[in-house]
Formats: sequence, structure tokens, C-alpha cells
Amino acid sequence: MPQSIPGSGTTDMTETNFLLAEFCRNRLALIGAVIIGIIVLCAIFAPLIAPFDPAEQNLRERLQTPSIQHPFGTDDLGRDIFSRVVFGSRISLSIGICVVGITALFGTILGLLSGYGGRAIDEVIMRFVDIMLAFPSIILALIIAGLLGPGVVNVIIALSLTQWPAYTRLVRGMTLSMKEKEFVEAARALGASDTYILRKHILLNASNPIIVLATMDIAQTIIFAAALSFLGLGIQPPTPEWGSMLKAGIPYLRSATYITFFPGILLMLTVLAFNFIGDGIRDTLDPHTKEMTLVK
Amino acid sequence: TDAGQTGPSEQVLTIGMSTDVPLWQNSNFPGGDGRFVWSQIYETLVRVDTDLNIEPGLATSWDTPDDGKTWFFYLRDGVIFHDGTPLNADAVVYSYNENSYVRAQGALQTIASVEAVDDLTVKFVMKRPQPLPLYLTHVAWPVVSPTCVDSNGNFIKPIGTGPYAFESHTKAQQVVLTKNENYWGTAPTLDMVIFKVIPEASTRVMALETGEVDMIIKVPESDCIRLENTPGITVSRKVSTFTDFLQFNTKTSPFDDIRVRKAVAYAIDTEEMSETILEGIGIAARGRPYSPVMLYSNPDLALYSQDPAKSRQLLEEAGWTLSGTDTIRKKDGRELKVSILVGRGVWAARHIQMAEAAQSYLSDVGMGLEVKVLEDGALNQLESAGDFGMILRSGYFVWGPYPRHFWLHSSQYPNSHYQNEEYDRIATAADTTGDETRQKELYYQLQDMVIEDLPAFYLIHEEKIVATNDHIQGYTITSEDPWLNLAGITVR
Amino acid sequence: MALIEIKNLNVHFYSRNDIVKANNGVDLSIGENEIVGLIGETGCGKTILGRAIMRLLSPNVSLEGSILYLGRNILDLTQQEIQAIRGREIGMILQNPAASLNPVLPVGEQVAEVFRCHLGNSVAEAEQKAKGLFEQVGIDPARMKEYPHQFSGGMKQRVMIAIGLAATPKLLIADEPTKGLDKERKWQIITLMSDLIRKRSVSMLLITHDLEIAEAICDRIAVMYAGEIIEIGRTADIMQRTLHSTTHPYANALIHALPKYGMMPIPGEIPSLSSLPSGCRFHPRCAERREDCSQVHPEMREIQDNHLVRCLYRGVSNEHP
Amino acid sequence: MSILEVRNLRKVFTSGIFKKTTITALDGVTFSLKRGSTLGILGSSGSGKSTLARSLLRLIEPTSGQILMMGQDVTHVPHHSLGWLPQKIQIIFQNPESSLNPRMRIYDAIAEPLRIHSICTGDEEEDHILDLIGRVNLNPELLFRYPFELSGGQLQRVVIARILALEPECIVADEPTSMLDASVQAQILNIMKDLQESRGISFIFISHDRDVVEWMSDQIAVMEHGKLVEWI
Amino acid sequence: MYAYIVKRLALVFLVMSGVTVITFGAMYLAPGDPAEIIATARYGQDLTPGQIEWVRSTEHLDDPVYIQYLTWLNHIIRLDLGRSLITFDDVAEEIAVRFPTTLTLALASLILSLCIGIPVGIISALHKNAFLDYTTTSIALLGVSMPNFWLGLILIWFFSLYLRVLPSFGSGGISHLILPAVTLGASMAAITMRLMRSSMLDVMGQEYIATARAKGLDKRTVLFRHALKNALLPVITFSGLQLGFLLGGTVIVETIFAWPGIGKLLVDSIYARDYSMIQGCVLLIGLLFAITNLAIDLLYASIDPRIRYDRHD
Ligand SMILES: Nc1ncnc2c1ncn2[C@@H]1O[C@H](COP(=O)(O)OP(=O)(O)OP(=O)(O)O)[C@@H](O)[C@H]1O
Ligand SMILES: Nc1ncnc2c1ncn2[C@@H]1O[C@H](COP(=O)(O)OP(=O)(O)OP(=O)(O)O)[C@@H](O)[C@H]1O
Ligand SMILES: [Mg+2]
Ligand SMILES: [Mg+2]
Repeated sequence: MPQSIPGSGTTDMTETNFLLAEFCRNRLALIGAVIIGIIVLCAIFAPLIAPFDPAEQNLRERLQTPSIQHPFGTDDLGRDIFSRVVFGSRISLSIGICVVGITALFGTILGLLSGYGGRAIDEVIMRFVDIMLAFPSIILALIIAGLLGPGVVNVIIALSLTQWPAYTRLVRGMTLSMKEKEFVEAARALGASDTYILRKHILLNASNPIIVLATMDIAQTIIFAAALSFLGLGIQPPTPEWGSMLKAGIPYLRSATYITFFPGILLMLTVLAFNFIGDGIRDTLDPHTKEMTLVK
Repeated sequence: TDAGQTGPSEQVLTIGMSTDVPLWQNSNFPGGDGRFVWSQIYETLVRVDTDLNIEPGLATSWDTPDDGKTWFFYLRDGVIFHDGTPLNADAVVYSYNENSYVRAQGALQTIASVEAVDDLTVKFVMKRPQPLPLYLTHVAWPVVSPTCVDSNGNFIKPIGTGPYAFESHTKAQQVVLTKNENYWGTAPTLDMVIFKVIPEASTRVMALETGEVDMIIKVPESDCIRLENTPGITVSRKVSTFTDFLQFNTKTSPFDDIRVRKAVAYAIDTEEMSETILEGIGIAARGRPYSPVMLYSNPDLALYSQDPAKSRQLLEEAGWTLSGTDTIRKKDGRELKVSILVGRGVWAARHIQMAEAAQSYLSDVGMGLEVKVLEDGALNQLESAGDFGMILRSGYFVWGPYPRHFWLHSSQYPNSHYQNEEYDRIATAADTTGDETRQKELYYQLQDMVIEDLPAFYLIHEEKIVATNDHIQGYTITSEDPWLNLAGITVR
Repeated sequence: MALIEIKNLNVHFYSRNDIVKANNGVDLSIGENEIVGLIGETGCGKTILGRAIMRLLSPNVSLEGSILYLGRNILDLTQQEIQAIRGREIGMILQNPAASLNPVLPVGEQVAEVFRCHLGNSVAEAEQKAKGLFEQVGIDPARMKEYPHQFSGGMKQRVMIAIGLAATPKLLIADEPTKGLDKERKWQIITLMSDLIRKRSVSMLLITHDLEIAEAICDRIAVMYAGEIIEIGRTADIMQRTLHSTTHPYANALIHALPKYGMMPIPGEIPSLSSLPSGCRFHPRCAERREDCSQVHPEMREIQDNHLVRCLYRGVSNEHP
Repeated sequence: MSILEVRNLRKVFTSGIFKKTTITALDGVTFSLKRGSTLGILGSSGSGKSTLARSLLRLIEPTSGQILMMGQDVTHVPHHSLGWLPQKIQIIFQNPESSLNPRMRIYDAIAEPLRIHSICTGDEEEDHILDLIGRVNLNPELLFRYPFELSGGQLQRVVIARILALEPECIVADEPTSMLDASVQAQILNIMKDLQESRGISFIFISHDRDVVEWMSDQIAVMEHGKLVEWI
Repeated sequence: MYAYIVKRLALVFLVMSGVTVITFGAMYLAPGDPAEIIATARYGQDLTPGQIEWVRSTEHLDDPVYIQYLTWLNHIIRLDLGRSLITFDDVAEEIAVRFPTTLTLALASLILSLCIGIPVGIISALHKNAFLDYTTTSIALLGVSMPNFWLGLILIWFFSLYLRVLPSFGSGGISHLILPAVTLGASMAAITMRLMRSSMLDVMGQEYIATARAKGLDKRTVLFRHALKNALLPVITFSGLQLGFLLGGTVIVETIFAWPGIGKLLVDSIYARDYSMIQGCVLLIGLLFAITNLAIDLLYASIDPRIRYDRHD
């Protein structure tokens, strides 16, 4: 177990390295990172890993149970489920990460503005958030799919446009309580600008709940995307994507369970992994958490 | 009968259907599965039997003195509506009045007037000759009682002459019908029929298996074989009038070129499609537009068989060539990529599979296909704008045995993307003659033309599937889709 | 017989990187009706000692030694047994009244609860008793329905005192009951507490930074440094002798840091409890350190009746000049 | 010459949007502070000491009156053109734990003013910080810890160190030691005194502990209900 | 406080007009010719151009959007939600029939998620980083990652078909409610559980919990009287948001369980461009959402005495 707390000059460990080391010490987080790492690698090297073209059909070999040749079996059109799951990681991960990235960023900025910018701005943003929350998001998805045509990018846009208010609410609450803190006042006394304070003080302290929300959200987003395709607005066939694979497997839920089983498992693993990572990041960034492993 | 209470000896049939009955007035179209319910309450002047043969309905006979320009229907005597109102010519005149949606619809806009000649004789005057009895078999165009509405014209409740009378309707949940003791025909065998609304197909199937419903309509193909092998469940299947087809946009490249359309027809193996993804349910159409159960369907039509080599050759001839390691053909630097639109709706599940299969067949011959599953509005928009290559559709005909297209026809359907004067002329001629031999001849010509000019490529003649459990005996399935045949059913 | 007798108590916290040795070999006893003051610099382990007696420490702790309460070792008690002792036999006033009152419960309720829990009083009885207690600590009982945020710091502190004294425990551990208060209020509270304590014959462990207060009410004073008690004795002895540099150099320096005595800071840094200096814990900062101070860890030595000091030289040199 | 002059400063807090209530926290405060000297302000809780301290740095906008910083009126200058003010006047708060961001390491907390005002380049930063903590006698070992890992006295020295980075001419200390124990208090106050001697910094020293104020100040004012009522 | 409620209710109107304006604008932007879609829904596929034009003119679809909106608003002010453009049913009546079922389901799943999420969250917090914590956390995450269209069917399969203990579809008694409520509640319960866990951990570390223990209170009292109330605050906020979502976002579960609720009505209306029905649903959902939020805020204030809405700064 590494011992030294870095002192100035005595160690060449940079801040990032230090945090990284901290993070790696959290075993679950490490497992999560490894799982995500593997999935990301699968996504990047999908063409090398997948034994078949994910869109290649073989109607004569449809609905085959898992075998050596088709480790996850084949689907209703005789496509190799393993290859589809591997390629599907690209789409699913991009949707999850992009949407959460965009909404977390956007929602956070608006939340900061709302919480820090004074009553007028706050009222305007919060009422807008209320409107967005009360507005059925399917209408928005419908318009976007209609105006831009269906497809991955548009699913991302549609979901992003509807998901941000949660972050805004959260961050606003944090900002409101944070800006009353004395250390913020101290920073103002030092001459820090508002943007500096928002960035360095408020955001840093609000990051825990944002991270927790975001990691939970990645899974929700992938599922929402599938739900959109349930309503005819989502990702277009034959694009392999976990959510739509689950959806397409529904008619075969009882006769060929493996069609939904494997994308389902992958989805679950991803969710688990992101949550582990989220917990890990939170613990790493939070100076108070020191893993209580008994040394004795 | 007291509807709320069912004694042990009472015959109650519970049916699971996919949509609610949107409304009961004849001012609007009863969309979705509502027509299955309508067909128990309301009846038509002319009927079809389970094999689509014409037979008398509320009219015992009909004739046309002038080759289809004027039609006289002679009503059955002694028939009364559920509320005791007698069925007479006035009721028929009321049912087909100018404000009924029947008169506004494309197919029957040709009716000029409807008059009562005497108590039991109705006269339909047409704007042009038309085989009206065939049209009037449509369950959505029935005879309704004038007492359905009050004196202010406000709708009260559905009143027809059918074997079952309307009892109650709980929106989005169920419709309850009770036996019509005064039914003019063979006495109905059930005391009560309950239609339950279960939108999700998988749930419907499981509700049948648990016995919560005794009969389900619209069984998904993927469950069909399994259900057939499930003890205690009987699956009834019959080829219906519905056919799935690929409608081409013949006005723009590449499908403005007949060779490219044909290349599609040669590339696709509709037999394999029906054998595999549809689990052997339905008949491979191989281009044949009219389902074999239809009147005038030509059994000897020269059909397409899959021939990828020929398909490739046709594409080459049309100038779409492959070079190097390309997988998609090109012409003048443009790739051979087209979109196929699929609607979101009851057919979506099978259509998406079929579209994906088509995608694979076509990519084998070097054509790229982009599947777009769309909500109706979006599909509608692309269709009106002509911004598509193909549309995968189902249906297409006037219900009943009578094969009148209304979507290819350029002069009738506003969004048709097929313009062929000859086709329109023959179609109109076939629709205006009352002479059956002449009609047959003209419809045979039309079928040849569809095969030849390929405005659309017909894939699968669908089968209607109804599953029942052991409680039910004596069910006979019909060919016609919106009609549910409950005659002679008994519940154990 | 001593009410509580702490023997060789070691309280160590295990954290990911290091072990925080918050209390090391602490020996302390408190007799009946006695007020013992515990003083020492920030972070030297005073609160930890108090909380160790109550067994109120975070789970990453290891406790060694014994805390005998009327002959029973608190550290061996079961959860139920310690629960029965907390509040009823030993009361505690936690350090930070602002954070130590539940923000969502009315203050009166938080006091009355103790009666219900330990004396089995009915709701009405408990309220009645709480009312009496509020009057005793000088808060209008009409304000019992209010919530902590409606109370000023001094009032909250008084509520904490009321909670600590509610079940008339035999021992009260008061952790800096006057921190952050202005002078008047401070004395108000201290007088109040010592009155109540004397009236009810309660013993007290008073943890404080404020030497004046300690001097005013304590019978004995213990001085703590880096997790160890380095000097303990009667108040007068400690105050007088240390003022005249006759006992532990740290205690001496602490007194000289008061404005009254010249505001002389102790040079150097408080040692980290996870890497304690060898030998005498104070030697790096000690003006009088000698060579072996850094090697030999001094034991407590009685330099006078009931006056013990942990220094190799002080006291010794006194007696043998 | 006086470094800071305050004329007739008033601050009225209004609160509530339906029922307006007003509290006059400062009620015509006037004083001037000579360069290099210390003004002690005594007063009981709620008398307006902290309000005065915050107003001087424009952390609170005074309702009326004037604040002259080295002869220049800073009362109504907009905030964005007040960039130089932090380099002239600084504040030490009562509770060192809450005046440092709990998620920021000590190093970054001290580097903050350097970075905000671009006082030095990135390479020089470390040396600069070592120099600063040297002035307040802080062990460099502590630089990479988080605030909760430090004692109160250490934290207050960190606060002072980061303020010194700006080389202020005047420091307002708002009860800087009331949360600390006697020896640490002595340490902090001695550091402040040393700074005054070595750098000629002026102080406004706020406390309710008469002994401490007397020890620190050249001149003492007593505040009551927002007014300076008595000069000692 | 009353002044605050009045002010909030005034804002509800603001929000509602916002929601309806956006809905109107959005539906205007939605693809396709509304007249044609409405006509198809009314008269079937065999349309004539005349019918489309008839719909367009009788339903005033050719008016500029803002005129359409103002007309609608004009009716609303007179408490007239209008009639469906497709079935001509009275919108208010239709919603009145559908809404109670939706509310039942929404409340049931919310209660279910709270009943599962809160205790499990507490257990998990009390056993932080122990086996029990990891297991409950993993099960919770399982709940989040199971799409409800999948979970719903699996539940029907297992409980209705295999065990034959619960009905597979429809609404009615409690037995009908269980499966859809579980389906909807599962992922919510998971999030509630995670939230409860972290907030419980925060609270358990607070000094006032130490005080409670120092008083000698038994574990249960410390937990339920002292910790729970504080730890519940974030969960309450979240539940308020969730209830809003449940009122409008349950279409998938409603479809699977043939549950006659407002979610499916809304989606079907959207597809059919049944403007008056859409507006009616949106209005109701929005109103409920706003009122729920107000109720949550008031509940919040009643739990946490520090929160006062009638004072600012
Ligand atoms: N749970 C814990 N884990 C690790 N270290 C801890 C824990 N609790 C306290 N400590 C450490 O133990 C030491 C003693 O703390 P304690 O609170 O007893 O000091 P104190 O003497 O009461 O100081 P103060 O006068 O500031 O209250 C401190 O250095 C503190 O950081
Ligand atoms: N933001 C504010 N809004 C309303 N009133 C305020 C505000 N800040 C301070 N006050 C009020 O102004 C008065 C003076 O407060 P201030 O904080 O200056 O007192 P103080 O002398 O520093 O007291 P203490 O010794 O307790 O720190 C108090 O009555 C306080 O309630
Ligand atoms: Mg302490
Ligand atoms: Mg103050």
C-alpha cells in the first residue's frame, strides 16, 4: 500500500496522477473502469472482434441457440447476435455518453446561471425548466424525428433537449446553498470574478451529485432511446443498438430468450460499471472519504 | 337478459383485440379493430361468406336495370333493429345519407342519391355505373338504425340488426354485447360477447394462455407456431385479402427506370421470406397483386422468381455498375441508394423485418437500402413530397372480394407516385362495368400490367390468424379481415 | 471510589494511508462530585477522549485499554448496555451546538425525549419535566416548540446543557460548552452549569480551551498534548505552578499564550497524530529540551500529592536542584 | 496620511417581499485608519461589526456614505473596475474552516490569488507559495492536504498566507481567533503583529475579547447598534 | 405562507401558458399535413382531396398558429376544452375517464418505489461497503437497467402465466395494479434507493445523530426519529419530479398492460394530430405537475422548519 502523502518537491506525482492512484485503490471503481474499458475497446475494434457483419442476414440460420459459431445465437433474421452486440456497443455507448455529456454540461451551466445570476434570471430559467418538465417529451422527439429524420444523431438531439432540466434543478439548488458559503465570499474578496467562482468553487463542490446523477443517467438514456424506438421514433433498423435489439427481441421473448438476454446483460453490465466508476470518482474527489480498510 | 350477471349456464365469450372502438357513428370511419365489434352489431345489405362468396344480407336480392347506373335493393322482411325499430327503406336511406362518411369516401363518392321506393325497396342512383353490391359488403358501411340519434341529431348509442346488441362500452377497456333474441338469421349461440382492449400483442397472447380471454385476434407470426403446439389452444388461419407490397416511387430515379424496379423483383425471394421470418404464415406473392382468395385474382399469372443474376444484369443495363471493390452500384458518380419507408402501426413488427430482409437481398445485388421507420405524419410528409424510394405497405383494397386499388391509381389517390394513363383507364373501365366477364378480363389485364410495369412489387399474401382456447368450440375463420365470424360458437 | 477510571486508553483511527493515534496511554479518573478540566491545543485528542467514554466514535477506530465506570468496563459492554448508560448515567454535551441539534425536531422535544427514553415518562410528564429544565437553563418554556434555527448560539448551547443534564447523569462530559460565545454569555453559561452540577451532585469532565473557565470551576485539571495526558493535578496547583514554570513546559507555555500572561505563542507545530515524534512528544517545541528528550518517552511521575507530570526533568530538578 | 477613510457609512438591510422589515446594521460609521496602525473594534454580538468589515471590501454594498481607499472613493465604482481593490485591502474571517473551499488542496487555495491576478508565472508559482507559507511559519508538508486535515491554527495561517500573496496594504480581521485556542490565538496574533512591523500593513481588528483587542490595537472603538459609540 | 401559495399558483398559470404555447408551436412544426392526418384518422385511407380540404377549413387548420392558439385559449378561459377532432368526443369527459386510472397507477408505483427504495436504501447505508450494501446496490442497478417494456412482459409471463396468481392485463382491483406498478416502480425504486443511501450516509455522519446516540436513545429511535426525517428531504424532491413524469410518461406500461390511462391517450392523440385532445392532456398533466411541485415544496417546508417561503434573502 503506497504510503507517502506528496509534499512539495519531495514527490513528482502530479495532481492527476495522484487522483488516478486514489481512484485505482477503489476496487469496485477499478472493476467498473475495466468493464467500460473492455466495452469501449469492443466498440473501437468492433470490426476486428465481431466474426460477422452485424447486418449480414442468413435467413436459413435464423433463431439459432448459442453455439460455437454463434456464441450468442442468431436473431430472427439470422444475424449473429454476438457481432450485433459488439457493434451495438458503439451506438449505445455513444448515445449514453453523448446525451449525458450534453445534458449534464448544458443543464449544469443553466443551473449555475440560475442559482448565481440573481432572482430575475433564476425565475426565468426555473419557469422554463418547469415548462420543459411538464411538456411531454415525446412531442419533442416526434418533431425532431420529423424535421431531421430518424437516426442516431437525432435521437441524441431529442434526448438531450428533454433531459437537461434535471441537472439544472440539481445544480441550481447546490449553487444557491454554495454561494452563501464563506469560502465563496473569501474568493470574492480575493478579487475572483464570477466565472472563476462558479468554475472553481461552486462547480467543484456540486460535482458529487452531478456525477451520481450522470452515471445513473447513462443507462436510463440508453433505455429511453429504446423506448423511443418502441414508439417508432428511434434508431433505425438494422442499426445494431442494445435498446432496439431488446425491443426487436420482444416477440421472441419466450421462444428465443437469448435474443434479448445478451444485449440485456451488456446493458446491465454497463450500468453497473458506470455506477461503480461514479462512486469511485465521487470518493476520489471527496477528500473526506478515506476507505476504511482495517490495516490490522 | 341482465348483462351484469352471468349465470353458470350462460355462454360468455371474451375476445382480446388490439384497439378500442373509436366511435359508433357512421359519420366517421371505425378505425383499428373497432370493425370487428361493428360487424357483430351492424349488418350490411350484401354479405360475404367465410370464403368471400357474395350472399344476401339485409337485402335479399338486388338488381340493376341499366348496367350499374341504378341499383335496387329489396330488403328482408320482418327484420327489426335491437330497439324494435323495423328495418325499412328509410333506415337504409338514413344510413347512406349525404352526411355519412360512406358517401364522402373516395370509393362511394359516385353515389348520386339514395331513395326509398317503397317500404322495402331502396334505389341507389350512381353518377356512373359501378358494381355497388360488392362495395356494400364492407362491414364499415353498414345499415344503422335512424334511432341511433335523437331528434337533435346527437348520437345516443349504436343500434343495428346484428346478432349481438350493444350493452356497454368502457373506453379503452372493453365493449360488452348481448344476444339479440330477435335476430332474423340463425339464432346467435352466445349470451354475451366481451371485447377486451389489449394493445400489446405479447400480452394478448399471454391473456389467451391464462384463460383471461377465450379468443384473440391479430396473433403475431412469431407466436403462431408455438401456440399451434400448445395444448388447449387452437390457431385458425386463413389467407386474407391483405397483401404486403413494395410501392415504388416511379417518378424519380432510380425507380423511374422499369429495369431497376424489375431488378428489385428479381432480387427478393418472397418464398424464403414467408417461410422464414413469417414462420411459413402467408403465401409468397412473387409479384401477384391480388390475393388468391379474391374475386378475379388470376391464378395463372406469370410471377417473379428470385434470380439475382438477372437482377444484376438488369441493373447493369440500366447503367448502375459496380467497379473495383465497391459493394454499391454507381451511375454517373451517384450511388444506388434508396430509402424504404415503413409506417409505425399494427404492421410495423412484420414490416420492419421484411424491410430488413429486403435490405439484405438488395445489398446482394449492389443496391443500398435505408430503412426508415416513421410515425404516420412523417411518412405522410415524405410521401407527399415524393422524397422516398419505396414504401412498404399492406392492404390496399376495398374490403371484400373486390380488387379495386385505390393507391396506385393516379387520378384517384392524391399521393400516388405512379402515372399511367392506360392503367387508370382500364381500372376505371373495370370499375364501371357491371358485366362480370368483362370485369374479369379487365382485371386480368390490370394484373398483367402490374407484373409487367411493376408500379409495386407484391411480397406476401397475408393470413388472418385467430387463436382460441379450449373453451371455444365451433369457430370458423373468415377470409375477410375486419369481419369476425361468431356464428355457431359455443363456450364450454 | 472513582466514578470513572480510564486506564491506559489507546484510541487509534485506521484510515487508508495512516493510523491516527488520537489517544495514547491515557490514564484518568474522575471521582464523585468532582469537576475535572481537560485542556490542550486544538486537535490533541480531547474530544476523542470524551467520545471514547461514550463509545461514540466512527467505525474505523480501535480502542484498547479500559474505561471502568463503577467497576464495569465500558469498552466491553454490549450495544444495549451502553445505550442504557448513555444519557442516563453519563451525559455528554457535544462540541458544536449548531450542528448537534436536530434541525427538524422542536428543541423541547429533543429534551423531553431523554425523559421518555430513560425514565419511562409519558409524553405529558416528559414535557412537564423538560419545561422545568428549560426554566432552569434560562430559556422561556414557551419557546420549546421552536426549532434550533430559531435559537441563537447561546440558546442552543443551553439546550445542549439541558439535554446533557436531563436524566441527571452521574457524569457529564461537556465538550467546550463556551466556544465562540462572547464573554458575558460565556460566564452566564458556566455559572449556570456549575450551579446545576453542584445542585444535582453530578461529576463533570469539562473539555475547554478557556483556562480562565477551567480555573474558575474545576477541581482538577488535566493537560493533554498529542494524545497524551502530560500533566494532571489540582487546579490551583496546576495554575500556580505552571505559571511559574515549575511543571511541564507545555502546560507552562500554554498559559503564557493567554493575552493576560503575555500572548507568547508556543513555537513550532502541533505534531501530526499519525507521525508522532519519538521520545517526549513535546521535545521538538520544547525550549528546555535536552539530549535524551528525543529518545526516552517519559512516564507520568507524581511530583507532589496528586500532581503528576510527564517530563523527564521537570519536577525532578525541582526536588533535586 | 490615512490609508482608509470611512465617512458616515450606513447599511440598511431590507428583507421579505411581502412584509418588508429593515435592520439598520451600520448607522453612520466614520473613522480613518492611519497607515501602519491598528484600529480595534469591540462590540457585542449583532452590533454590526461583520457588516462593517464586509462593506469595506464591497462584499456588501453600503446604503450610503463613502469609503476612501488611499484617498480614492471606491464606494460607487462598479465591480469590474475594482480589480485593484483586493490588492489594497483584504479580509480574514472568523472561521478559518469555512473560509477555505473544502474540496481544494491547500496549495491551490494559496495559489488562488496568484492565479486570479496573474501575479507570477506558472514556474514561479511554487517558489512564491513556499515563500508565502514561510512568512506564516507553515510547514510545506501541509501543502498537499485538504483543509479538513489541518488544525484551526494552521488553517488560519493558510488564510493569511493567501492574503499576503496580494501584498495588501490593509487587512480587516473579523474575529480571526475566536474559534481558536489560546496558544494558536497567540501564534496568529503574533504573526499579524510581525507583519505589521515588517511590512507596514494596517489592520482593522474586530473582536469581542477586550484583552485581545487591547493587546493588538493602537486605537479602539466600541460599536453598538451600528454606531461607533466610544473611542479609547 | 398564503401569500407564497398565491404567488406560486399565479406562476402555475404562467407555466401552463408556456407549456401550451410550446405544445402548440411544436405540433405546428411536427411533420406532415395535419389536415391529411386528421382526415385519414376520421375517414380512413380512401381519402379524397375534398375531404382533406374540408377538415382543413372546418377545423381552422389554415389559420395562422397564433390565431389557432388564441381561439383555443378563448375556449379554455370559458373552461371549454373542446371536442376531439377525430372522434368528436368531449375532451374533458374523455380525460375525466382516463385520468383516475393514470393517477392510481402513478401513485401506486410511486408508493411502491418509496416502500422499496427507502428501507433498502437505509439498510444499504447502514451496512456501507459490506456484502448487504453491494447486493442491494447491484439489485437496484439491475432495476435501473431493465427497460420497462421488457420487465413488464417478463412479469406477466411469470406471475400471470406461470404462477397464475395475477391478471395479465386491464385495470380493476388491486390485483390488476400490482404488475404495472411494479414495472413502473422498479427503476424508480432503484434510484430512490441510491438516493436514500447517500443521503442517509450524509445524515448518519452528522453531529446531531451523535447527540441522539449520546442521549442513550435506542437504534430504532435514532434511525426513525432523528435520521430518517432529515434523510428523506432529497428523496421527496425526487419523488415530486418522478410523479410528474409518471403522469405523462407511462405510455409503454399502459400499452403493455392494457391500462386505460392518459399516457396512451396522449400519444395516440399526438399521432392522430388530435390537437384539442393533446392540449387537454398537456394542460392536465402540466397542471398536476405544477400542483404536485407546489405540494412537494410545502411538504418540504413542513418537514424542514428551516425552509421558509415567505421570506427571502
Ligand atoms: N474518525 C476519525 N478518523 C481519523 N482521525 C480522526 C477521526 N476523528 C478525529 N480524528 C483526529 O483525531 C485528532 C484529535 O481530534 P479531537 O477532536 O479529539 O481534537 P480536540 O482536542 O477535541 O481539538 P479541538 O480543540 O479542535 O476540538 C485530530 O487530529 C483529528 O483529526
Ligand atoms: N444579509 C443580511 N440581511 C439582513 N440582516 C443582516 C444581514 N447581515 C447582517 N444582518 C443583520 O445586521 C446586524 C449586524 O450583523 P453583523 O453580522 O454585522 O454583527 P456582528 O457585530 O458581526 O455580530 P457577531 O459578533 O455575532 O459576529 C444583525 O442584526 C444582523 O442580523
Ligand atoms: Mg474537540
Ligand atoms: Mg460578526
